[in-house]
Order: sequence, then C-alpha cells, then structure tokens
Amino acid sequence: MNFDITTLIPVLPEIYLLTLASVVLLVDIMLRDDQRLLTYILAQAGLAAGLVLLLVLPGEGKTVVFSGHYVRDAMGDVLKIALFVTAFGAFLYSKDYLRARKLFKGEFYVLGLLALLGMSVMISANSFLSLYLGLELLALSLYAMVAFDRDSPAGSEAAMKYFILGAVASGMLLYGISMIYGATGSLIFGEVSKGVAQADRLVLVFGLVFVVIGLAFKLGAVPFHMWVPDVYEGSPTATTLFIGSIPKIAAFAMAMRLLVDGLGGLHEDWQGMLIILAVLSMAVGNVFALAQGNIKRMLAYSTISHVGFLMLGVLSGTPSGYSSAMFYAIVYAIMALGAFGILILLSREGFEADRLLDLKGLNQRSPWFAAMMMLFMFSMAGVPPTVGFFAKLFVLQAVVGVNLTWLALVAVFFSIIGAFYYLRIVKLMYFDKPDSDVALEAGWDTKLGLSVNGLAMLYFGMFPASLLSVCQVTFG
Amino acid sequence: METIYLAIVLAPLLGAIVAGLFRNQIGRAGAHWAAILGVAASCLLSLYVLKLFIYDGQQAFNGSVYTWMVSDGIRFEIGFLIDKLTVMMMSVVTFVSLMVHIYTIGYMAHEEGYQRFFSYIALFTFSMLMLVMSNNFLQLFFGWEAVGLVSYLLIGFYFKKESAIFANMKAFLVNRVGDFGFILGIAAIAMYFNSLDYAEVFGRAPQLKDATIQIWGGTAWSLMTVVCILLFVGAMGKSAQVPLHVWLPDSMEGPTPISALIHAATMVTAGIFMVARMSPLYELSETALSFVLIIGATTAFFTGLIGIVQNDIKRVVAYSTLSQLGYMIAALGVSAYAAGLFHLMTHAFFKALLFLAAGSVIMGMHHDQDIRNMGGVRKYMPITWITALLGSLALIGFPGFSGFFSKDAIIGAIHHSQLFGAGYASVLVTAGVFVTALYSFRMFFLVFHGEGPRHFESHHDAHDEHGGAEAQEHHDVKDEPTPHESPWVVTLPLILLAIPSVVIGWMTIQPMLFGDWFAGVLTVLPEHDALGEVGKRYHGQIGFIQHGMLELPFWLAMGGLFVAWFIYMKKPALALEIRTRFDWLYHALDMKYWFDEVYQFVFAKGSRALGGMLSEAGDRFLIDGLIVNGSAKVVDTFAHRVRRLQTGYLYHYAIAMILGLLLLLSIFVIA
Amino acid sequence: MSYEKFIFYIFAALLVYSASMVIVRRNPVHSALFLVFAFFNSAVLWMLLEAEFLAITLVLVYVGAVMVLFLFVIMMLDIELAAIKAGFVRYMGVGALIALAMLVELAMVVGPAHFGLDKYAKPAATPANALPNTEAIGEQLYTVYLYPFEIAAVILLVGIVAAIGLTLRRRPEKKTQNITEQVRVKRADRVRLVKMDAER
Amino acid sequence: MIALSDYLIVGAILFSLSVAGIFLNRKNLLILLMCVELMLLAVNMNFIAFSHFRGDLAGQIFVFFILTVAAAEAAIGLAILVVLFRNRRTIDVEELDTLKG
Amino acid sequence: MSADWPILSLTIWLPIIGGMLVLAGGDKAPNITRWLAVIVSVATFLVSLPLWSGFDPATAQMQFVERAPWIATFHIEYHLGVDGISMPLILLTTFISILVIIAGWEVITYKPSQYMAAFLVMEGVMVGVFSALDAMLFYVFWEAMLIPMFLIIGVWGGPNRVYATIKFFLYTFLGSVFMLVALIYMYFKSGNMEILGFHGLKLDLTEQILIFIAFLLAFAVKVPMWPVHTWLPDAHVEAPTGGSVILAAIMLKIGGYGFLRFSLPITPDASNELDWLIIAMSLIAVVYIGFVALVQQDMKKLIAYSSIAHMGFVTLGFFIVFIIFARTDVTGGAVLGIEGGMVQMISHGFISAAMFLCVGVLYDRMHSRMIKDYGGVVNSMPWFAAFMVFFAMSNAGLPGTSGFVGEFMVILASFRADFWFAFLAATTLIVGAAYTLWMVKRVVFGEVANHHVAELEDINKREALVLGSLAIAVLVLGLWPAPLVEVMDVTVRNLLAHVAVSKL
Repeated sequence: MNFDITTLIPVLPEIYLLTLASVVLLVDIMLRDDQRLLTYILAQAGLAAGLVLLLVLPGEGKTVVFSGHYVRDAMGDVLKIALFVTAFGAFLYSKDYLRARKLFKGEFYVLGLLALLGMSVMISANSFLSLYLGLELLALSLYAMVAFDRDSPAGSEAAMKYFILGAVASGMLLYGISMIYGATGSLIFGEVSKGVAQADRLVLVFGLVFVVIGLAFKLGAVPFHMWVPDVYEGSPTATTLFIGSIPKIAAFAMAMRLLVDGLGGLHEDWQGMLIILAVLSMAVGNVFALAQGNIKRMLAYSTISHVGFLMLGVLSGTPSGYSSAMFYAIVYAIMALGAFGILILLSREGFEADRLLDLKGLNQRSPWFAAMMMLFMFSMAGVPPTVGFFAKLFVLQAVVGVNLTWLALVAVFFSIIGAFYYLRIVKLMYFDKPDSDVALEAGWDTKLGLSVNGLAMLYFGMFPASLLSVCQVTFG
Repeated sequence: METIYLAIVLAPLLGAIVAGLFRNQIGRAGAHWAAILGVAASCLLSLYVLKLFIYDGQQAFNGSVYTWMVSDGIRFEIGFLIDKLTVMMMSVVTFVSLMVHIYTIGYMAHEEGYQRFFSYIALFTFSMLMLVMSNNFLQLFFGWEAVGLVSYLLIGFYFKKESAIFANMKAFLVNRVGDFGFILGIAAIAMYFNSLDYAEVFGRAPQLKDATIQIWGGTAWSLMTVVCILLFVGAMGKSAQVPLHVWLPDSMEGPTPISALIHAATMVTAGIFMVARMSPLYELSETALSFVLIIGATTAFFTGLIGIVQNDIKRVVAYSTLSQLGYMIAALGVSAYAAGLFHLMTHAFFKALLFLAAGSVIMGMHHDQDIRNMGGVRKYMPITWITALLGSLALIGFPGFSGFFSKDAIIGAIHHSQLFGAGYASVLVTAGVFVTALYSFRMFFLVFHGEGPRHFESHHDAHDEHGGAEAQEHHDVKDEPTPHESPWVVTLPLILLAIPSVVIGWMTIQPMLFGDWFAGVLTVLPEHDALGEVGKRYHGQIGFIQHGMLELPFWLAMGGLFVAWFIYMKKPALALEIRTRFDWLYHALDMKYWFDEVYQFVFAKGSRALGGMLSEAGDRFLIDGLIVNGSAKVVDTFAHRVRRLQTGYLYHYAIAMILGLLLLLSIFVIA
Repeated sequence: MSYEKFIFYIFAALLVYSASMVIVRRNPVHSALFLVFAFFNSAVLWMLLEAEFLAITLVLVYVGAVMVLFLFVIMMLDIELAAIKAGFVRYMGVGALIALAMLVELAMVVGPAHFGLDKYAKPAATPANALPNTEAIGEQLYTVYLYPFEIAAVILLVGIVAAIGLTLRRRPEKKTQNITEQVRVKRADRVRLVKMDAER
Repeated sequence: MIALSDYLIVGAILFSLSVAGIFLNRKNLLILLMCVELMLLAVNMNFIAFSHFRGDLAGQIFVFFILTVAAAEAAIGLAILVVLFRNRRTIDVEELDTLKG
Repeated sequence: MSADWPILSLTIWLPIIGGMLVLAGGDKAPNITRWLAVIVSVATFLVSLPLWSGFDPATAQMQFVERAPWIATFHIEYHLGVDGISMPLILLTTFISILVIIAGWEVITYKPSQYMAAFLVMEGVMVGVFSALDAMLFYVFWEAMLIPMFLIIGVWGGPNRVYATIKFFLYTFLGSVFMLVALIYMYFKSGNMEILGFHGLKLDLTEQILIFIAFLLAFAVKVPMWPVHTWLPDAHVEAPTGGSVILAAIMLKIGGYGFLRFSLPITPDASNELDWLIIAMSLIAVVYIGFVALVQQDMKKLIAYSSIAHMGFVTLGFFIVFIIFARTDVTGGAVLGIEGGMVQMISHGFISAAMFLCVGVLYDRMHSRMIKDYGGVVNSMPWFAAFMVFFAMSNAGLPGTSGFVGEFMVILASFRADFWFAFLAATTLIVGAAYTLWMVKRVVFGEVANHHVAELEDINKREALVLGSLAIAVLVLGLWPAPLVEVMDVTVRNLLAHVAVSKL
C-alpha cells in the first residue's frame, strides 16, 4: 500500500488540532501560574488560526481517505467551522470564571482541545471504528473536565455518574456495532450500507437498537438522559458551558454518520425509534424543566427538549430534514453558548450563581446583558424574530413534509410548556427587583463576544437563509 | 329651499357648539344669546316654511344631504323629507324650544352650568329637528338616540344629585330597551326592503302585505306585524308607554325647562310622530294597531290615576304627560293618526305651558316642589296663576280650549273603531277624562288657592315626604319670606304659550283633522278610518263644541273638576278619609303599581346577580380557575412530582436506560 | 462431545460463574480477583476462536495492568467493608427479573435461529501458509487502521493528562526545607524595627 | 461443533450480568467500574466470534482498540473515583445523590 | 400597482429602527428620548398616509406590493401588500401609536427609552402583520408582537403584572403554534407560503376543518372570543395605559383580520360547517360578557370585558355570511356583515383606546382603577368628564359616533341570517349602555367622593390633544363612514365571491 502525502490534506483539521493541543500542553508545562494567560491566548489564537485554515482548505464533494475510515465532505466542513467558532466562544466566556476560582490551568484547554479533536473525528468518521474512537476521545476528555474542579464534591459526583453511564452507553453502542458488524461484515459505513440489503434484517434492527441507544445517550434523549441534569449542575460552569453547547454538533454528526451514512437502509426502523425518543424527550425535558430552581439544571432539561426537536429533523429522513436538524444543532450550540455565557458572568466573586433567582433584576443591573439573555431565552423558546424560531420551523416543516403532522402538533404542544420556563427567566430579569445593584463585570472581549452572540440570534432570525443555505448545500 | 332646511337644522347646532365649547370665552350672556339666536333663526325659518306650505302651496321636499354610507347595495343617506307633517312638527318644536330658551334665562339665572344648559337645549333642538325632518330610518334613529342623549345629559344636569344621576341612567337604559326593539325593526325593514328610505319602503310596503317571517320554529308571523311591533317598542320607550314608562316621572330630576321641552312637549312625542310617519306600514297590520291601541289606552288611564296621589308638582304634571301620551298613542292605534298628531300639537303647547308655570311656581317657592307646602300662590303670582289656569283648562278639555278639540276627536275615534281592544280602550280613555280633570285641578287648587303658602309657615316638613326633589337647598327662607312673581323672561313665554293653548285647537282642527293637511302624508285604509266617522258629524268648531258638550267626556271632565274642588277646597279632611278608606288603592297608586320595585329587583339586581355569577362562576372559577390556572397548576404539580423520578441514584439511572433498551427491543425486534 | 466443545463449555461455565461472582461478592478484592479469573477464561475462549494475539493481550494488558490498577485503588481507598452490599438482596428480585428479561430478549436474537451453524458455518481451517494472527493484525494495524491507531494514541494521551490533572496535587501544607534559602537569609528578612509614637 | 450462536450467547450472558451488576450494586462504585469492564468483555467476545466466523480480521482489530480505550477509560475512571473519594470520603453509590431532581 | 417608494417597508422598519435608536439613546436625557420617539411615530404616520391617498378602491388586488426572496430554498418570501381590509388597519396602527407615545410622555419614568422603544418596535411589527402576504412572514410578525407586549405589561404594569403577562404570552403562544403547523401543512400542499396562494388551494373537508380549528385557536385567543378571553381582562388591568391601548385598539384586531385573511378564504367549507360554533361564541361574548362587565369593580377590567363584547360583533359579522348564503329568501347582507365587522374593528380601535386613555388619565392622578375610589370627578375635571362621557356614549354605540356604525351594520346583517342572532346581538344596546353608563355614573357624576377626587387637576394640553384627536376620529367615522366602507368594499366583495365557492 502506497502512502500519498496528499491524502493527509483532508485530515489537516484533525492534525492541526492535535498539534495545537500538544503545543498548548507543552507550553503550559513550562509556564508559571501567573503566566497562564499565555496558554489561553495560545489556545484561542490557535483556534482562530484553525478557523482560517478550515475556511481556506480546499475541498469539493466527498473525499474518503485512510482506507475508508475518514471522510471529508461539506457537512463535515461546516460542522467543524461551527465547532471551532463555538469552542472559541466557550473558551472566551469561561476565562474569567476559571481565573476567579483558581481553575485557570492549562489542562482545561488541553482537554478542551482534545475533546474538540474527538468531535472532529466523530464528524469525519466513516467507520464504526473511527466513530467509536472519536466518541471515546470526546467522552474521556469531558469526564475529566466535569471533575475539573477537584475540590468540588458535586463535580466529582457528576463526573462519576457521567462516567459510569457513559461507559455503559458506549458498551451498548459497541454491542450494537458488533451485531451490525456481524450481520454485514464490515465496519466502513459505505460498505455497511451496501451490506444492509443482504443481511438478516432482524439482527440489523437488533444492533440498531443498541446503536441508537448509544447515540441517544450522547444526545441526551429520554430515557437515556439521566446524566444530563446532574452533569450540567455538578460541573463547574465553564465545563457546563462547554458540554452544554459544542457536543450537540458532534452528536448530530454522529447521528448522521451512523444512521444515514451507515444504516440509511434501516430508515423505517430508526425513524420509529427516534419518534419515541423525540416525543419522550420533548415531554420530559419541558415538564421537568418547569420544576427546576437551578438554572443550570433547568437549561439541562431544556437541552433535552431541544434534542427532541433536533431528532425530529433527523428522523424525517429527507435532505431537508437533515439540513433542518443541522441548522438546529448549530443554532442550538450558539444559543446555549450565549445563555451559559451570561450565566457564567453572573457567578463571580466566589459565589456560584446557578439559582434562577440570581437573575433577578438583571435589567436594572446590566440592561445590555439582560437584553442579550432575553434574546437567548426567546430564541430557545422559539419566538420569532429570533433564530430559534426558524430552527423549530424548519424541523417542523421537515416533519410535516413526511406526513407526520401529528408529531409536529405534539412538538408545538410541548414547546408551549417550554415557553413558560424561558419566560420565567425573562420575567426574573425584567420584572423583578434585583437583590444587588452591582453591574456585571465583563472584559471588553467577553462583552463583545456576548454581544455578537446575542445579535447573531437576531441576525440569523431575520436572515435565516444565510445559514440555512449553508446547511442545505451539504445535503445537496 | 334646501339651504333653508339646512339652516333650520344647523342654526341650533351652531348655537350649541358656540355655547358649549366657548363657554368660558363668551360668558353667560354670550351663551344664551348664541343659543337663542340659533333657535330663533330656526323657529322663524320654520314658521316661514310653514307659511309657504299653508299659503303658497309649497310642495313636499324629499332629498339627500349626503350619503352616509353605501354597503351591500343599501344606500344609507342623511336627508330631509319636508312635508306638512314635518313642517308642523318643526314649527311646534322650534317654537316651544324658543319659549323654553327665553324662559331659561330667568329660571336658570343663578345656576351653575348656565352655558352648559343652553348648549344642551340648543343641541336638543338640533337633534329633534333631525329626527322629524329625516327621510329615512337611519337618520330617524340618529335623531332618536341623539335626543335621548341630550335628555340623559339634562336629566343629570345636577350631576351632584344622586337621584338625578340615577334618573338619567334609568331614563337612558329604559329608552335603550325601546331602541332595542326599534333597531330590530329597522333591521327587519332593511332586510325586506333593502332600503331605509321612507319613500321606497312605503312604496313597496303593500307588496309585502302578506309576507311572513319565521321567528320561532315553523310558525310564520306576519312580517308587517313583527316590523310594526318592533318599531312600536321603540316608541314605547321614547313616548314612555307602559311598561316602559318608568323613566319619565324620574326624569323630573332635570331642571324644569327641560321637563317642559323634552319630557312633555317634544321628545316624548317622537314615538307618536314616528308611528304616524309609519302609517303606511301600520295600516297593513291590524294586530300591531291593536297592540298600539291597548298599550296607549292602558297608559292613558292608569298613569293618570297615579297623578292623583302625587305631591311633587312636577311629578303630577309628568304623570299627566304620561296619560296624555297614552291618549295620543291610543289614537294612533285606531288609525286616527291625525288626531294623535293634533293632540300632540295642542298638548305641546299647553303642557309646556303647565310645566313652565310649575317652574315659575317652583321659583317662587324657592325650589320647594311639594304642593302640600303651597297654597294661595295666586295672590303672589297672578300671571303664573292665570296662565296655569288656561293650561289646566286646555288639559282637561274644557270646551273651546285646544285640548278639548284634540281629546274629543281621539275619544270619538276610539269610540268608532272596530279594532280588537277598541271597547276596552274606549272605556279607559273616557274614564281618563275624569281622572285628568281630577288631578289637574287638585294640583291647581292646592297650589294657587286656599291657605298658604304653607311652605313659608313650616318649611321643615317639606323634606321628609316622598318625591321631595329638593334641588337647591341653599336658600334661606328668612331672607325672602314670601313668594313673588317671576321676571318677564319667565312670564313672557308663559303668555306666549298660553295663547296657542287656548286657540290653536279652534284654528287648526278643520285642516288637520278633517281637511287635507295630512293628505298624502298619512295613510289610512278605509276600513280603519275611525276618524272619518267622527268627521261625518263635524260641522265646524261651534258645532263640534256643542256636540261635545252633550257627550259623556265633557261631563266627566266637569265632574272631575268639581270633585277636585269639593275634596281639596271645600272639605280637605275628606281627602284623608278617602285615602284611609281606600288604603290599598292609595298604596298601589303611591307605589306606582310597584313597577320600579319590580324592575329594580328583576333587571337591575337580577342582571347584576347574573353578571356576578357569570363573572365568578364562569370566568373566574370555571375558565380561569379550573381550565387555565388549573391546567397550569396540574402541569406544575405534575412537574414537581415527576422530578422526583430523577432520584440522583446511579442505579435508577441505569435502570431507566435498561428499561429504555427493553422497550425499544420489545417494540422493534421482538414485536 | 468433541474436545473443542468440552473446552468451550467448561470455560464458558467458568466465565459465567466468575462474572456472577464479580457482581455478588461483598468484598471488592474478591470481585477484582474474580474479574481476573473471568478474563483468563475468556482468553481461553478467544483462543478457541483463533484470536491468539488478543487472548494474550487480554491477559497481559488487563490482568497485568488494568486489574492491578483496580486492586491498587481498592487498597488505597480506605473503604469500610461492613456496610457494603447490605440491601443487595432487597433489590435482587426486581434486578434479576430485569436482567433475565434482557437476557431472554438478547438470546432470542443471538440464538441459533439467526446465528446457528446453518447460517454461519464453521470457517475453513486456516491454511498453513497464512500469516499468523499476530502478524496479520500487525500488518493491518499500521496500514488500514493507521488513522484509528493514531486516535487511540491520543486517547491514551487524554488518559494520562486527565489522570494526572485530576489526581496530582501540590500539597501546600507539605513542609520541606530549602537549604539555599535558609543559608542566604539576612537580618532584614527576619527582624524589622518599627518606630512608634509613645502611647498617650 | 461450536456454533457462532454459542459464543454470542455467552456474550449475551456476560452482557446481562454486567448490566445486572450495575443496577444491583448499590454500595461500591468500584464494582460498577468492574461491571463496565465485564460489559466490554462481552462485546469483545461478540467481535471476536464474528471475526472468526466471518473470516475477517476487522473485528479483532476493533477489539484491540476497545482494549486500548478500556485501559485509558479505566485510568480516568479510577482517577475520578479517587477525586470523589477525597471529596466525599466514600464511594457508596447510595450516597451519590446530592445531584437530583 | 407598484409604488415607487417601498411605503410598506418604510412603515414597518422606520419605527423599528427608530425604536432601536431610542433604545440606544438610553435614559440619560429622557426628554430627548421622548421627542425622538414622537418624531419617529409621527414620521411613520406620515409615511403611511400615502397608503390611503394612493389606494385604488376599485380593485381587490393587492396594492403597494413589495416582493423579495427571503428564504429562497423554502420559497418563503418577503412579500408585502395591502388591500381594502388591511390598509385601514395599518393606518389605525400608525395613528394610535402616536397617541400612545404621547400618552406615555411624563407618566413613564422608569426606563422611558425602553418603554418608547418597545412601542415603536411593536408598531412596526403590527404593521408587518397587517401587510404580510407571505404566511411565514405573517407568522414571524405575529409572534414577534408578543415580545414587546410581554415586556410592556411585565415591566411597566401593575402589581399582578407577572401573572397577567405570562398568561397573555402563553395564551397567545398556545393559540398560534397550532396555526404554525397548519401553515406548514399548507406549505406542503401548495409549495410556497403565499397567503393568496393558499386561498386557491384545494383542500378536502377534513383538512379544512383541522386547519380551521388551528386558525381558530390562534385568532380566537387574539380576538379574544369566549371562552378563551380570560387573558384579556388580566392583561388590560395590569398593563400600563399605553399597553392597554395598543392591546385593545390594535392587537385584538389582528385576530379579526386573521379570520378574514386566513380562515374564511382558505377554509370556506370548514367555516361553513363550523360557523354555528363561531356564531355561538360571538353571541355568548356579546351577552355573557356584557353581564360580566356589569359587575366589574375595576374600570380597566370593565372596559376590557366591553372590548370582548364588542369584538363579538366582529366575529359575528364575519361568520353569519354562510347562513345568509344558505337562505334563499334573502338577498345581500353578507357584505354588510363583513364590512360591519371591519368598521367595528376600526371604530373599536378608537373607542377602546380612548376609554383606556381616560382611565389612564385618572390612574395617573389617583393610582387607582377601582370604581369605588372615584365619584364626582366631573366637579374637579369638567373637560375630562366631557370626554369620558362622550367616549362612554360611543362605547355604548350611540349613533353619530363610530361605535354605532359597526354594531348597526352587524345587527342589520345578522337579522338576515336569523332573527335571534340579531335579537341577542342587539341586547348589547341595553347591556352595553348599562355597564358603561353605570360606570360613568359612579365615576364621573355624583358628589365629590373624597378629598383625592377634589384635588384632581383637569387634563392638560397633552392629554387634551390625545383625547381630542380620538374624539374627532370617533365623530368623523360616526358621521361619515362612507369613505372607510368605500375602500374596503371591493375587497370584501371579492372575498365573499371567493368564500361562496366551495373548495370541495
């Protein structure tokens, strides 16, 4: 087998990320604590440069390299760009938080970048093997990040739960993969999808159930969601920010690679499964979120409900459904990033602002941030003219398009319940009196980042076509 | 001509606007001049038009001023129909109005809101003119409601007085009940004629003579009956017919001039005018005519009875008005439209006169309105006395006075009618003559004759009795110990009104009742023409008087007069005795047959109770409490309950996953 | 019963036994040791499946490294054994039922109906000239599976970074002497003369 | 002969046992970690069996990677366990319930 | 016809951008903020005037059409245009908005820039609702309306504002999401989001009924119709004066507009099938709500309930058309019903605005809305009392004021459908007058109730300007509704011609 160096070109993003992570790791080791900012700058500069790299990297159509384990296509490119952007934002928002509570360590960035690499691998995976490895790379990094505040009992508890359940879920995923491998005789998606036609249908569906469970766990779909609220609540907010936003993109990619690229032939079956999971997710997510007093936990349940919506797009099984789900995933990542970004600003000066009540009277303390938070909340609730509405709209459109109108009705019904708890946040910020008059402190960089982030909700709400067309191009 | 008509209407409006909006700039004098000039112009022009119609053979005018709206092929116009009926009404309205305007200068001289008052009455004149000059149902309704509005404002003129603002609301609401029927009637006309124009509707009415309308189930009702009765409900409200009469006595809370103008002479007669105007429709439904007749006769007699026991001078006149309106309505019921209108006209003069005279007395009595506190006023207020006497005689139908002609014509017509209910009506209206004379002269004697005035002897008693609408109590009795004659601005209108009260009947009975004055305006089918029967025996005024003096009504009137004199002048103790003997009757009359109480209980309290129930049980409890907040609460409680499923225990989380796995396996693999 | 079958059933039975012991024993050390035993047994089964390399690796890596790590942690953490496993029995019924239900559902699919010999015949014996298992794996690993291999390396790196990051602490309370500093000390570092106003 | 199904059933038994272990065990987190290893063993058994009966090496190679990952996973899992123990002085599963609701 | 200037876009975006400017201006110089807001609103009104002057009443076609791709892949367009139904409503919006801005002048001291901005943004969005010809654009504007209103009630509202505003939001949201699904469904049927395209869309009866119900949920909540009306009294009571005004004057009209733009033409057969339901709900609104209004202790609540009753006329007018069609013995009447409903909407826009502003004037002085706290206001505030009585009378449907016109037309039309419809509808003459006048009696007339009332100051010039301009509008519309009816006539006829044809 000849090795051609040009086959590495599509893999450049991953190579770059790995290099960046390693450089950050090495540089960090040599820095004193008071020079730690350099690590941060390095990581951020690296991400920015990586973004440029992604944008200029040539690529047309679909390229499969590494004996079929790696695929580069338009969907991957777009998702990776989203990945880099959101990661940049996550690092940006969490900087001050980490510094304030002596967690400002290089490991955070190294683990973050490695998680990013894991996601990148998932996005570009073209075989069960590389998907599994990417998944594990991501998961392991996240476990560590959840427990990153070593002195936090909640953090370690959350990490432990996440770890155990995650391991069980990947065990199930593997069991499913083994079945599909047994039925089709291959690990490469392209060949699997060819093999699906001849293989024993029952065995395939059997494997599919396990695979879907692995996927559902990663997405946080009911009933495989139990880790989500605990992890969101227990983690340091910086990690919650990271986990709460970026991995949704990777999870979407995982769904696409597994279900569409690999098991597209079983669409009828996984559609049914996803319908069950989606309905359960929307129901449980929205209802449980109502009863929460902890905002991180509330957002966790809200995530679950959003995952339900995202799955609606996937399960429709049409290109427009996929692109709507992709739109949803990207939009959700940006939304969640912003929401947690505001939250992270609140928790400063040695106290963790994670109760809903901590948002009281934000409009009087910092009207601008309150306005941004409001945008995020309305976007999550799916109220026009924010982009969250269009995310929901496109998904619903996809669902109705495959004659599942009843599902769309169920979805909108639960989104009404959902609207309530988002409104409650707006209510707290705008209608209640603050407990303190102290304005939120934020550096210019955070402020700028959040502003751009918030206004993006509005911009993409008014011009959703700009983002949508990108998503649509990837599915022809 | 159109310009003149427009000027007739707009002059009072202009006066009203000037007096109302610029009240602070122009002052009191400015306000009354503005209003009076406006109304005077209107009056003079009306009289000029009248002259044209009488002497110059002026033709009826029917034209549009502007198109209010066109929708669905129906043109809604604002326009004038000036025919002899209209002209008669215009002249009466503007003349009485002018008199009242002048009178007001004196009557309201010391009142607050002087300019406001002038603005209102000028506005009223405008509205009333719009009503009578209309050539279509829409504008009729406009005027109808506009006079109601001004009436509302004027009854509540003393807006600090609880009784006044209650009375004005009551008046408006009771009128609204009438309007409710009225608008449905208009809707029916619009539906079947596709037009609201009088000419068109009347023109096509005969074609729809036998048309039916289904209201309840399969029963077919005669369209004309339904339309006419619905319209008449409106007239019942405006002309205060039983059972919608309850507002009129209370409306006496307003200043006396408006009682004269609105609640005696003009507005309350709008119903009569309307029915007469609609004669081409009413003629097509005997049922409706009977209905009208019975209502009218009932009102005429029974409200008159109440008048006997009233002690408030204005209320006595008010009940008298009710009774007289009943006469007019009854006349309409027997298709004697001309007689009704004739009585309308004569009544306008003498009743306005009586009210203004009463007002004059009230002024003299320093706003004490209780007749028991009066007496012997004659010597202090001679002009008022003589004019009141003339008015009273006209009212009871003393031969030769205007009321005699009109009332006798009505009674005669009813007597000759073959309509269902005519017998009943005949008895009542005839008996009513006695009642009329009784209450009129009871009041007259108590006020002007005998000892007194008692008010100035023991004015303290005045306030505890019923009906004591003590308008202004700021006067100090000791400063002015005796009544005094009113100034010339008050007496002049009295005199000017007394003249027509006496002579107008004599002058106009020929053309109006038996001539061709109303030819082409009123429609009377031959088989209904009761008035024609009366006319057969008409041979000039003298003959009419002679004939009248041989009839029962005349003797009844005289009897009433005599009884009044006997009881209240000769043997005052007898009054008390009769009252105690017929206590149940007295009580029933004193309580006005309990109409107010029943209405208060059923409608006012009842609707509030119903509203309260709907609000509490329906909106708050059922919809808001159970459904809206209830579902929110259920979701919330549910959420708080189920969140406990997230126990925090790893093994439960694991079980959830396993159960999920088993579920999916069962559904998709095993099944 | 053939020789192979005999081996299979013996070791399969042992495997299941030891696996059950892992979850029922009260003492984690016992569990760990049973787990080791289970690995041995499955290594034997893997041998039967001609996966020599993996069988050996399992023993070397798992038994040699991972399980030792487990035992090390067990020893390191000071756990009270008394309370452990109390209440286990209480949930045994439900737990066993769910596990059994699951096993039944799994077995319905993986049983002979779908994977019997009629469906998957015994593969032909490996030709003598074929690459040995280990060599074959090695060859594939560095060519076809190069990319996963690299990723696996990164995963190990994450393992290292995470483990160190989570558990390595510089204890601030730990007291050590710095000889150089002690020698270099000057008077000014230790004593400071302060002038104060006399107390009034 | 030993059929593929025999191996798969062994795998299924192992899998079920490990799952049972995870939710039956309420006291010791370490056992949970071991159950996870057991589960991976079951999966590996499947892969190797398939690999053998299909005559395809990919399954074996997958197992190789699973083993690698499992090792890293175990390292991190134990590290978290240690952190948890330091914070809470316990590894009792039943006491791991501060995050809930 | 296509205008040279994108007038509709200007009318939409001018206030929104202006609102952003106001917001950016902050609260450091409140007077500049206020003036800026007034200038923006007046400018918007001026910009919207050509819609009237340039309107061609002879055609039912959309006018001032603007069209540009928006989300091209889904064939969703930025498509604006007006016809005789929407144009008057747009002018109403721009007109009332000026008054609202002026009315909030010195009353709002807490964050005036946010307040003014919210109203300006809402103005633009509401104009957007009325002018959108793309269903999705419509929906976006429709929902976007909720945000500023949510804040207006919640931030500047009364003591129970949180409950009220969340109830308002969720109620409306509940109604509208189902409409969204219906729109999407139709999108797949027709391939785009053109509202006018939906009109011609073939749908079978089941589809129509389901779509109709989805629309009904959305519009009935907005109108609001009994029994989904309970958000309105709460929202009105708690909202600041300006919020109540906008809510009553314009937002409620959007529900009625929706019936005309969506329900009737898109699902004519379902409307035909279910018209009894709407008629029943409308009549219940008129009668039931009238009685409920009678016993209210809170002026705003009373007016809110009266709004519901008045809007009952609107829906009644719209849905009697099928019964009229079905009657063979009746000619015409359907146009009258729909035009009556439309006139009623416009008129109610003025009157309810005026009534709420009147209550606002009192509230600003006394900080109470309870009727029992007042009495004899006329003694200290004669001019105000004059306005109040005038508007109360128009609220009671006095001829000569605009309140009469719509009710009259609807009663005439409903008589053609069924005597009892007209009968029940006409009870509003009595009940409506009863609750309005009783309130006036207790608030305006009588002896001065307490020293607070005695110390009241009469309305100032600003308030007089606001109330006066509304009074003029009410009078003009009442005395000469012809121009208003004229602009909508052709459109309504066209609509009815379309509705009369079954889609089955």
